[in-house]
Amino acid sequence: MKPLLFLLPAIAAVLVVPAVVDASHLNTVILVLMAAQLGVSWNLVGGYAGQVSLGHAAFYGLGAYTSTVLLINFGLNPWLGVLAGGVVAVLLSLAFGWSCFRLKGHYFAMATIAVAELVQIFFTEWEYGGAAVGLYVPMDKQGWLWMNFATKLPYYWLALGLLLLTLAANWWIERSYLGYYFRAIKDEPDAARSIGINIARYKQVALSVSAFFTALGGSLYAQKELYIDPNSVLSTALSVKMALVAILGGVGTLFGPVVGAVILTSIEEFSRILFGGSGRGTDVIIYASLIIGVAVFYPTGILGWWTARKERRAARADASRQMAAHAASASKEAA
Amino acid sequence: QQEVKIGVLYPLTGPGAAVGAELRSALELAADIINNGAPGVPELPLSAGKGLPNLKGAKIKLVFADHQANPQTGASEAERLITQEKVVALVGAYNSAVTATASQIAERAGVPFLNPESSSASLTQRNFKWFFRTTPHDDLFVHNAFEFLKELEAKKGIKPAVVASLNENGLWGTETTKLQTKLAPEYKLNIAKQVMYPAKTTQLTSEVQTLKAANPNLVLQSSYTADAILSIKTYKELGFLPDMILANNAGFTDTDFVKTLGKDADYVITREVWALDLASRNPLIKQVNDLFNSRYKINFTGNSSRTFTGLMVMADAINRAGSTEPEAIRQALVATDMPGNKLIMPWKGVKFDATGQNTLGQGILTQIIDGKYHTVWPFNLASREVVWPMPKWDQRK
Amino acid sequence: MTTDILLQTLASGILIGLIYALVAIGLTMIFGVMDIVNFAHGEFLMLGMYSAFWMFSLYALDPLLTLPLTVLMLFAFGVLLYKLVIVRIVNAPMLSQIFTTFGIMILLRGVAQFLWKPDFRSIENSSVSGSVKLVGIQLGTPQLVAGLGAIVVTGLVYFFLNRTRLGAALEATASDKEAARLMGIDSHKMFSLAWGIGAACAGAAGGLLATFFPIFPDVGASFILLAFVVVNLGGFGSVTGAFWAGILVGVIEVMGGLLLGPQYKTAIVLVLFLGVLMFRPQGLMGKA
Amino acid sequence: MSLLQVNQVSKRFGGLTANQDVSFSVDAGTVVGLIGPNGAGKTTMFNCVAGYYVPSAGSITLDGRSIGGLPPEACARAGVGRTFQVARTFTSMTACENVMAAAMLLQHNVAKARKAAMEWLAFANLQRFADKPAASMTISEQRRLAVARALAIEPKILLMDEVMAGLNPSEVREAVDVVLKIRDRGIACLIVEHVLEGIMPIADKIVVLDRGMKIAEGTPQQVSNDPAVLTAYLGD
Amino acid sequence: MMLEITNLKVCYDDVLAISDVSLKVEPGKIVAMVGGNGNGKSTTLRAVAGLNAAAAGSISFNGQAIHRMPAHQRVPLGLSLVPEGRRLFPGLTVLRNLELGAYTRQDKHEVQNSTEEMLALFPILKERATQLAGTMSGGEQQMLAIARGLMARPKLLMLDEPSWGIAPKFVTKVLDVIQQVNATGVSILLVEQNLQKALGIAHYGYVIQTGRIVMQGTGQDLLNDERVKKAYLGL
Ligand SMILES: Nc1ncnc2c1ncn2[C@@H]1O[C@H](COP(=O)(O)OP(=O)(O)OP(=O)(O)O)[C@@H](O)[C@H]1O
Ligand SMILES: Nc1ncnc2c1ncn2[C@@H]1O[C@H](COP(=O)(O)OP(=O)(O)OP(=O)(O)O)[C@@H](O)[C@H]1O
Ligand SMILES: CC(C)C[C@H](N)C(=O)O
Ligand SMILES: [Mg+2]
Ligand SMILES: [Mg+2]
Repeated sequence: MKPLLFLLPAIAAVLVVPAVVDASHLNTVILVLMAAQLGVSWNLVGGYAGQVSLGHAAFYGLGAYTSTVLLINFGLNPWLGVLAGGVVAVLLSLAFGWSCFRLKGHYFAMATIAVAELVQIFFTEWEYGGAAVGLYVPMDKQGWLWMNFATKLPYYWLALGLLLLTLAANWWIERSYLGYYFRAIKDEPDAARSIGINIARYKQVALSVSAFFTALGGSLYAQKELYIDPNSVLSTALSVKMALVAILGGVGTLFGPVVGAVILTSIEEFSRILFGGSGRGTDVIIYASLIIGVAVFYPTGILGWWTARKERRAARADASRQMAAHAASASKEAA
Repeated sequence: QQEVKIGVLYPLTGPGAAVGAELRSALELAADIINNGAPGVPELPLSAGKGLPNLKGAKIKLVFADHQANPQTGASEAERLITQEKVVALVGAYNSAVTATASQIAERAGVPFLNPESSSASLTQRNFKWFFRTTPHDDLFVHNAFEFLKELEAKKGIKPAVVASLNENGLWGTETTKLQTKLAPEYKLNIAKQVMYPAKTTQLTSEVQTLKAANPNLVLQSSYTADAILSIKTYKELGFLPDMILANNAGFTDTDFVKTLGKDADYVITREVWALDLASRNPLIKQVNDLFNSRYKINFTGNSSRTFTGLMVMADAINRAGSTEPEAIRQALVATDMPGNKLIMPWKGVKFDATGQNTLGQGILTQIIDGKYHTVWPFNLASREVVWPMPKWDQRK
Repeated sequence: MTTDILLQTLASGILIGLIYALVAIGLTMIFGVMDIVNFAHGEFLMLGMYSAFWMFSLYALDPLLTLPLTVLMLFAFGVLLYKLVIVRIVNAPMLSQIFTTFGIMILLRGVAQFLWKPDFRSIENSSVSGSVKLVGIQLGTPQLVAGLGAIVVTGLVYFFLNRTRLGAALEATASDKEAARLMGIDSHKMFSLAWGIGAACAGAAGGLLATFFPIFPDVGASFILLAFVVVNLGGFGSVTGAFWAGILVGVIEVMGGLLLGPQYKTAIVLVLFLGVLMFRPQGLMGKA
Repeated sequence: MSLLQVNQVSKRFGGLTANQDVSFSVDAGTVVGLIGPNGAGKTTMFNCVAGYYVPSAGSITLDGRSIGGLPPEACARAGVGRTFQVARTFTSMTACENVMAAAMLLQHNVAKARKAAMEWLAFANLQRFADKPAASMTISEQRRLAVARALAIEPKILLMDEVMAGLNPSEVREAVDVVLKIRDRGIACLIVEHVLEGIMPIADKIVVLDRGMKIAEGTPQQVSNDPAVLTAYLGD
Repeated sequence: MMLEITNLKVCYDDVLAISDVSLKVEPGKIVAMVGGNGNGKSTTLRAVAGLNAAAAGSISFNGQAIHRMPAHQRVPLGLSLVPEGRRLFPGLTVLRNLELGAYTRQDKHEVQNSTEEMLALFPILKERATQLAGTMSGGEQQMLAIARGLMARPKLLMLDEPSWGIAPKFVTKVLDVIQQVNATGVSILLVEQNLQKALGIAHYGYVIQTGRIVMQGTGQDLLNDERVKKAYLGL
């Protein structure tokens, strides 16, 4: 009953949005969906499994590059290219895991930055992939078959579909043994090993699945913006943004990154739209102040804060009930 | 009274903000001249201050958007300017990567996009219908540089025996390197060493040492501002200097370049598209620059003058279209044929080919002497003889 | 390639490495004491550079002369930042700490642009311009002075941490702040101290760097990745580790760039870094 | 053939020898106590058996299969369950989920794992915490939870490191009962403990370490009368 | 009165940990607090040390109200807590740990002597003076924790389960040390599970249950109390 209560308005909103907003707002909504999808993908390894990656742009870029290179040089249909991108990202994630998983905490986070920077340097130098000049996705073949559209609406459905797919995968994983294993690894890796969890393997599983979905997001970017270069799809700033989306909403929760994406993208867009034209950096100042504010006042993210609040209330009620019971029994004893 | 909204996309924050600020000033001046007029520039189109006469004196209204040098942001802002701000045309976006995505939005929406200063050659190889570029692109610039060397040899018998290049490894530097590699044989130049470096570098020691080892007579260089400054400092620190540095605009023409390096900037030759000393041939240049200088206390640069020109061309086209209908504007742009004397650029004029590229543009070469940029090529425009070779560091006073 | 060039390059590498070390020491200090990665550290450096720049251009004071002032100002800034913002995230999860310092990084860049315009500035003809020739190796005087400055500052920080009572208290707070409180150590004071010293080191680096590096709002971005690599390579929290790793990175970057091609110089550093972590996951001098 | 066989195991940390040529065995279904003064190397030995340390020398076999040097997860799969000196609960989970995570070693099915977990919680007398966040439990409750969690992988041998520390005498009794229940299920127990009231009455065998070496082995009766043990450990 | 706690209430976030604790420690006395797991013993000590805030009630030390004072300011007053779980500085050497124990002391020149005293009291520490605290065994660490607590020269030493994880031989030793320390005039507030031993050396004792004091009396009285025997000694 209760989930239905949330689900119905959500479905309604999803159907109504494209009908009521103009192309530019729809574009903003698409940006939200895309950011959410990345946050949700990142969350799998960064949130559930607690391996804070700041190098996810590597997977994103690899997705974008794989589908684009295959399309340009072999005329491969982007639908297949997208899958290929996912697979290539999974392959990269193996190297990623191999080189970084023995590291802990901040060491891991920094190493992921390093790996992603290396990938960016590679693409900056890689002639066949357009090097620093980047690649244009040809606009000549349009329509659903070629995942290339003159209007925004199909991209909305694509982004939405991809987000739902990613959410569904997360939902399934969260509830399966994998979800338990990921959380065990995050909480107490040593204890996780003592109950037979091969932490290297399951971290890798989390990373690979996460990489796969991140790459899909990258391919979508390429198909939407039609131009990619190492800077725009492989930069560390992008990796950080994926993490931010998840953190802002609440890591390790299914819908946290979605909430985070809504908030972060709104802050980003509105501060820039309102103040960006001034040319004095006001937009950046406002954007930064807002995210600092959220980080400081909602350190577990908006959704994390919300659930914690609920839990605390429940615990308080519980505790006072217990205290009352104890008091009653104590007075009985005394009597 | 009617308003004509033009969306402009520039990097107003982030790494490109310094340039963005200058371009913004140039645009404001251009709009102000069109809307309110300016004394002493009668030759400049639309300078009577009556707005756009063919549109009942409609005023130009610029809607600024900050793309932060981010292609996705550029695309989003283009989308917003078109759908929400209802701009009739777009001008931007300096960074070639952003121009790439933003113009793609305009193309799909069917809104004219005029690009005054992005130099990536590929931008006009996309067969876009709505994309126009007033500036020459890197292909031409590299040609210009090599042409200059050829003429220099013919005229003065100077031929650099060993040529090396030092280019940043981003979009622009990479494309330039490729073009140099491709064109050098045609000009019988042998590029002995090609060095590329990351623009955001903290040191250029290894780069300069590599150059030093190659011992070139000429260094072709493409750098942004910080790295351009850093490179000259490193040359000096390590006591390296070729006979000539033939630089490729950007950092070398940034206002801060000469300001920072002072005398050390002298003798560098850089590709440009504009120079103040061209005023002797085209009075418009000085007139408009005076306006600019009195307002913002800086002179035009190749970048800001091109952006200024871009907006003028756009405004002219809208005026000729006599309408704010996109298709009408596009046709007016296609029909553009502005003579050189109406421009503040040393160009033969503005006329677009089928790809949207201005075919009458041209680059010039300037040499910095006593902190000023002097036109030294094309020889017929030159205000000064080329000083070649540059005096070594220890021979300067 | 002559030995001449190799030696020269090596010397330059060491000098730039010393600057990296100085930037990284501040970073590793904050990390060591608080377990917080300060993404805004490059911006502290930027503030240090601007401080030197403004004192130079407004009052014609030489950057070397104003270095102590710059260091003090950055110290105060670090403390202030701690008291205003960081104090609230001391116990927050690592992720929201990353988030906060990342926000501060963007904020400071924005503020710098707002206040001082995005222009490129620089200090010309300070007391330390020109270059000197030492046994056939030519070195920029500013770089040489900066390198020496880096050594001095590192020495001071090292002495402070290992030889003073306050230093011991700082380390105690670093390892268990609740237990430190039981020893009578005011942990907030220690944390502000760490931020103060951390920022002061970046300030010192900025003041020294300002004599030969262009100054602009985003200048921190050029240094932060290398600073992270250095801190990590040396071992999070290890001052001596950061010192040697800084030099190592400087040398590898410059020599690697010379021998394998400058476009790969960052890649070489990163590969070395990942390679070292493979054998020593805690960095060269980090605690396991 | 004993269930667990430790042969001539040594473990060195740099210059320090924490275990030297230690040999002992644990038979199936028995309780063996590992005692000795602080720093004797008990936890170290424990970690060698559970796969957390690689022995510098010697061999360890479980059920005839060599497990020395295997990683912890492999040891767990081979049948070694363990607890830690500090509880190391999965703090983001409820008590039940803690145990479920372990039960999943045997079947990945969530519902089945939950069922098994509830049984183990009942076994450890922790049912009432099932849906409480594990982080809200006291240290000693968490330690009991850790036992339930270790049992859920259905080990052949359970290694317990000081599970009775910090318990008052009547709580120690409860803990002893739990150990006996575990033994009665046929699971061998290797227990490191300083609380002798908790181990002496139930151990089938006691192994005494001192300065890394085995100084005595035998029934509780035998070792408590051993003069070496008296001087080294029990005091007078 | 050395320490006087009145109607103390402490919460973790919003969860009540102790609801009503009142107790006194007279100068020069050993006072023991006993009770089952999770009943609030540690919380009480932490509140006295200042690690947990008092939600209600008061704590006074030598007549001075201290419950609003930050933890680090309570130490120089003469209040020292050896916390549950030792809480050493694992990355520092044994000696450095000891030095830090004396952080607030003004008599710097005396610190060296105190260190010598501690190394004499706990010979095992002397052997390992330059070893990192974190690599020592559990029991060794407990010794160090007590020694570190004493380095502050406290007037009141609070010990939270000092026999936790210590070999039997050392348990006796630790209790001896506690008595020795007490003999020098230091008051002791001792939390222990080892009821017999703790109450055996205590002048006075309190029993705490679900966050409130339910019984008090001299050590012997409590040991002989039927309810205590039944609930805690399992007799
Ligand atoms: N990782 C390590 N590095 C260095 N030395 C270690 C390490 N682990 C343990 N030691 C040393 O090995 C010896 C044995 O330690 P261990 O923890 O096994 O003792 P224990 O018998 O469990 O003691 P306790 O009863 O106090 O827990 C100790 O002297 C300890 O200092
Ligand atoms: N950090 C904490 N967060 C939330 N609740 C806590 C925390 N620490 C203790 N509690 C709760 O406070 C109550 C009292 O705990 P406390 O640690 O004071 O008990 P104790 O008597 O010292 O127990 P033990 O014998 O296990 O040490 C318990 O119900 C416990 O669950
Ligand atoms: C790299 C770019 C700033 C170059 C600039 N667009 C030009 O045409 O010169
Ligand atoms: Mg042990
Ligand atoms: Mg306790």
